[in-house]
Amino acid sequence: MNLPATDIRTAPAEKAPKRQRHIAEEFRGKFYVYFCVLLMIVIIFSIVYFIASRGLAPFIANGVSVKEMLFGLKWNPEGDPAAFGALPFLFGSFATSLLAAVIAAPLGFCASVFMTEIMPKFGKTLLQPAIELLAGIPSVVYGFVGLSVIVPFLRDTFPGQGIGILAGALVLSVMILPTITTIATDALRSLPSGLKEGSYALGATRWQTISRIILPTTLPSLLTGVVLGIARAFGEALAVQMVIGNAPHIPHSLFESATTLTSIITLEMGNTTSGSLHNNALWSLALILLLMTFVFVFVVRVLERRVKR
Amino acid sequence: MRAKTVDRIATSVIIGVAVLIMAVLAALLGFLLVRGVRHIDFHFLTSFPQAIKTGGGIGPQLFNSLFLLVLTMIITIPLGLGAGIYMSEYAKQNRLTDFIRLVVEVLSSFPSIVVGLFGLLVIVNTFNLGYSLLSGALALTVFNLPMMVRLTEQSLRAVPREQKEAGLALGMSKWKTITSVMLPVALPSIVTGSILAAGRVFGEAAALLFTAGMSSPRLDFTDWNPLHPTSPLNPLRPAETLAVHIWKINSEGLAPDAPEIAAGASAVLVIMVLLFNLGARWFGRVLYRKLTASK
Amino acid sequence: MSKHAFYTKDLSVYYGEKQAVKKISMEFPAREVVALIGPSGCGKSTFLRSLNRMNDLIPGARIEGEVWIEGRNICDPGTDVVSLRQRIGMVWQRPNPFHKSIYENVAFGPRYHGIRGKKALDEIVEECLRKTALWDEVKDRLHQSALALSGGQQQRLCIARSLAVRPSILLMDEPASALDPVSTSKIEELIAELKKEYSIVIVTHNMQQAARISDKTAFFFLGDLIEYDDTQKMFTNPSKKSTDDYISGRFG
Amino acid sequence: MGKGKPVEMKKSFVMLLTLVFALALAACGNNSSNGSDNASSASPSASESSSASPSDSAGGEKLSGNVLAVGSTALQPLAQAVADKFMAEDQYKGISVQVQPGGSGTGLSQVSDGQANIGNSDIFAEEKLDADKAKELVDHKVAVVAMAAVANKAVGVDNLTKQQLVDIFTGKITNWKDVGGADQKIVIVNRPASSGTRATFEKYALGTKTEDLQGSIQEDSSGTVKKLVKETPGAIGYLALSYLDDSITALKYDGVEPTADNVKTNKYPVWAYEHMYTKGEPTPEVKAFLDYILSDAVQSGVVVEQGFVPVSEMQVERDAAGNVTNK
Repeated sequence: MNLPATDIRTAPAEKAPKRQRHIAEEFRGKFYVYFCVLLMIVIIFSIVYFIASRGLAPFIANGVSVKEMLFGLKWNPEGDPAAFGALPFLFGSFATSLLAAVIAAPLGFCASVFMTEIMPKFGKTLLQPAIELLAGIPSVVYGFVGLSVIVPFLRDTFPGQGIGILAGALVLSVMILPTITTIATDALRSLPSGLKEGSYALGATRWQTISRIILPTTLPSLLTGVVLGIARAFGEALAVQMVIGNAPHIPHSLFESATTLTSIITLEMGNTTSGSLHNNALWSLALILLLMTFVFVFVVRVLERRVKR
Repeated sequence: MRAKTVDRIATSVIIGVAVLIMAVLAALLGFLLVRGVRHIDFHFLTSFPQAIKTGGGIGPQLFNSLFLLVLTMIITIPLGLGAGIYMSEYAKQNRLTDFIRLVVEVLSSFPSIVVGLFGLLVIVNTFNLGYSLLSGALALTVFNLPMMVRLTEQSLRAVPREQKEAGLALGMSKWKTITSVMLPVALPSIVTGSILAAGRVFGEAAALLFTAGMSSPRLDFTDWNPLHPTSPLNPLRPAETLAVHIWKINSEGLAPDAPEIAAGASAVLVIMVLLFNLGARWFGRVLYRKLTASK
Repeated sequence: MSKHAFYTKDLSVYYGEKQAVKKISMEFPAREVVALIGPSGCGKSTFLRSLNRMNDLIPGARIEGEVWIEGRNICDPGTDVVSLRQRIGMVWQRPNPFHKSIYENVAFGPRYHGIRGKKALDEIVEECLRKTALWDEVKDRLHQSALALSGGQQQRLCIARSLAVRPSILLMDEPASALDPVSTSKIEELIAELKKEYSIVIVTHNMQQAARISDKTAFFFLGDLIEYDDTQKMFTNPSKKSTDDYISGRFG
Repeated sequence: MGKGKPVEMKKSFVMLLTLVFALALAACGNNSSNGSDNASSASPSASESSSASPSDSAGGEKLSGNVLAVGSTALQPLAQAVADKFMAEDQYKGISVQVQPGGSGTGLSQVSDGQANIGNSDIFAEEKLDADKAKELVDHKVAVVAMAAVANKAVGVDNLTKQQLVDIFTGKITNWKDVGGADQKIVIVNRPASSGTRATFEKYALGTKTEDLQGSIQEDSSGTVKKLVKETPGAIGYLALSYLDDSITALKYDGVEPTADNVKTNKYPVWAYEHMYTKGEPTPEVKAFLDYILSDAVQSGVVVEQGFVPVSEMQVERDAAGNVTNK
């Protein structure tokens, strides 16, 4: 019988160059993907390097103490004597982002429970796209709406000028709602259905099932979403700057002007000359932001490890 | 009995929250669109902005936003695909891979302002690209890249293993199998995801303030030579995008109709994002159908 | 042609610490069908997949021993696995056509291996589709998506696809288990036809199928090759008790 | 396979190393070429400007090249408007002027580092830059901007003395009734401490530096300040004259109205120059632009339209230290 293996590609001589070809092809492909990955690593290292090179200058060259930067209450880099207390900004950043998470987290959980347990069809076709749309709205638009709607509303409803931590937190809570909801929904969807059915089979109500079975098992994932939300809120700049007031002090109430790390950077970066101490102090704040990113990523990792277990 | 009452209350609270979220979104969209849409007409979308007179448009800004998006995607997609392919197909289970995964994660959670400052320091000043579209696109690449990498990785991982094995079993190199067999399968979800990511690029402002700049040269829309400084296609010219323009006229607008322009521009931006969202879903579906089902 | 298409020598496969296939030596006669049977997890699929080193893809998998095909030991680190795989076709449990047109599914492989020219490709496509009895069913819609075909048609297309790169060996991993009875019988007819040209190794859970289509049968249990003999003997008079127990349905 | 793995790993490692090396090389190459770029032309986007005719512009030849002006957000609209007009003029067709906002500080550092041809600034370079860097820069005063204290319409006050302003901005007076207005808490809408506008206001209106008070608002942009003053009961802030309109009350300063005429005579002292700095003497195309902006047509045209006061009409002159001399 005529073996088909030899009727078209006959000569073994032909095989040699072909083999070269697929090896070369593979090598080119590998080279390319390694290049892409390496580029990412180069990017991240250069970001850390360049920001640190500016941000560390005040501590190294100008003798500003780290302690003052982290715990000082007074920010007056061009004053005499200059003061570099960034605690009010740290406070503002933490306060707004945590408060935003406190507002958004329960809403996000409820929305995801609604989408997975109560009305999955309606949730999937309407609520989920709606929430994803919230994520797509640009932050300047949020700032614009915050300044035009939330600030006047707060001003009329509560004592104070309307701007402040609460205004910032409200704007941010809408912005981070999608992050929290999406991750929570994914976690709830990926639950083995046997778990739920077992609970229902024992005669538990839906709420009992949700509160005793579903929420505890998905808690680490839910927290991951919250932490990612906080991270996003922490780094948001323009929307917050428009509604928070930007006074470099720790406010006495939620309705008093305050500042975040990001808003002080956007506010002052353009007004300072590069290389000046004031400018470098702002880079130090950027460095703090950068380090906080690492902290958030670390926390998320710890939480994810718990999910896997 | 009591458990049932609690259940009923909890259920209504949850439904209430869902309704609340829908209401917030509706109010938000309503507010933006009602205030903005009546300012949108052909003239508004195509004419140049006016510094102190009424009747300015957002033509160049709209063009800049779209062009910047295209530039960013041109840079991001090949790099993101490459790194995503590495993560899903070439990465071995070792510390290096863990480290790269960490890099992607950190890179994706950098605040946009930090990336903008980095862009100012390195791309604008050190590499001397100036405030330009290219600088802006490079800065946006920094955000978009990790998104693209994850997207590619997840989409490729979702490709059934048999597809890959089928390619390999035909005696193809791994690279060929990935690019010709697996990528087409993963394409619909990659496309959908990257259009959604593109919507986010469209609205980014903080990073662009420091990299793409806050003004445009007087563009000459009859000159399409990318080397001319006033040509719309010149990637080395400064460019104010729509999102940056909203920020600028909100803060510094001198024109008497600045609030209307801001409202109109916000509405345009939101409509664009909406289009991106719907477009992504639609396109992904069409692509999927085209690649799988019969015609 | 030698008597044996290929053979293994002391072939072991490990997943991490676990030894899934234990030092198996087997000879596969040319142009005959060998069925691998055994309970789930007995290592028969793993064994099959190591014959074209498809297990390389699974993280943590490791091969020891030798597999000799066409005078080469494919477990040798210097082996060009990619070229090797072209000589060995493979068919999976679930039909897995490429997300391309019917024509492209078949033409993709030969084109990659250097066959240009529409005419040559057209010929190969027709030839392969005819061999798998698919030609008459699809000749009018060659350029439509392969995913629109029925499951059984898809599986036959997958066989056609692997034939197109001119292998001498076909590995089949439960090729009919996901199909309806009619499609299954078509695949079985096809196998009977194909063994005139190819050496076929098939993993199956279906005893009757093994009895119907194979010339020789190997019984695997817990990673060991318990018995390997002519199918007729295996099913009528096995020499090992556990083989008898399994075939007669007493366990597994 | 067991033996195959280390080989593969080694290969990929070598590949990584090669890549690192290649990238490092590329980076070095880039740096050196950038350096030469800097030397040959002042502006990054002006790579073509080095080909501009060097000094024979007097011969009537057409100038060409790029001019990049970066800096003050307050000056940006004016500079942009003038640039648009400038480029529309026939004899300057070949010159492309780009104006970027970014803040006075950015403008000064970019012109000082040679990234921009012109640094726009609200304040004297001496106030921001190191003395030796400032010395290299040449000042071109292109306009005068005056600032007025503004208040929410409902406060019932339209005049404040210097002392009252100081007391308000240092937090000694916290209610409008103490300066003769309604019983309404004062809300300060200030500029950030680094702002040029604030520096001017403090220097010439208050005569003293102030610190940010608890509860005060800091906004960098005039639009936001105006919006907040307009909407917040009891708010006080300050704006350039161009932003004034009926929605807010412009406060008289010691009884003097903030008008262009009062600024020209220095009767109303809260004003400052808008500067365009160049590093050393300007190149011909930059000079053409600066001359254009100082021409009568522009000074009495766009400059006035945008609410600035023409430099030429100032009857006094003021130096960086604030000493005023009559012209």
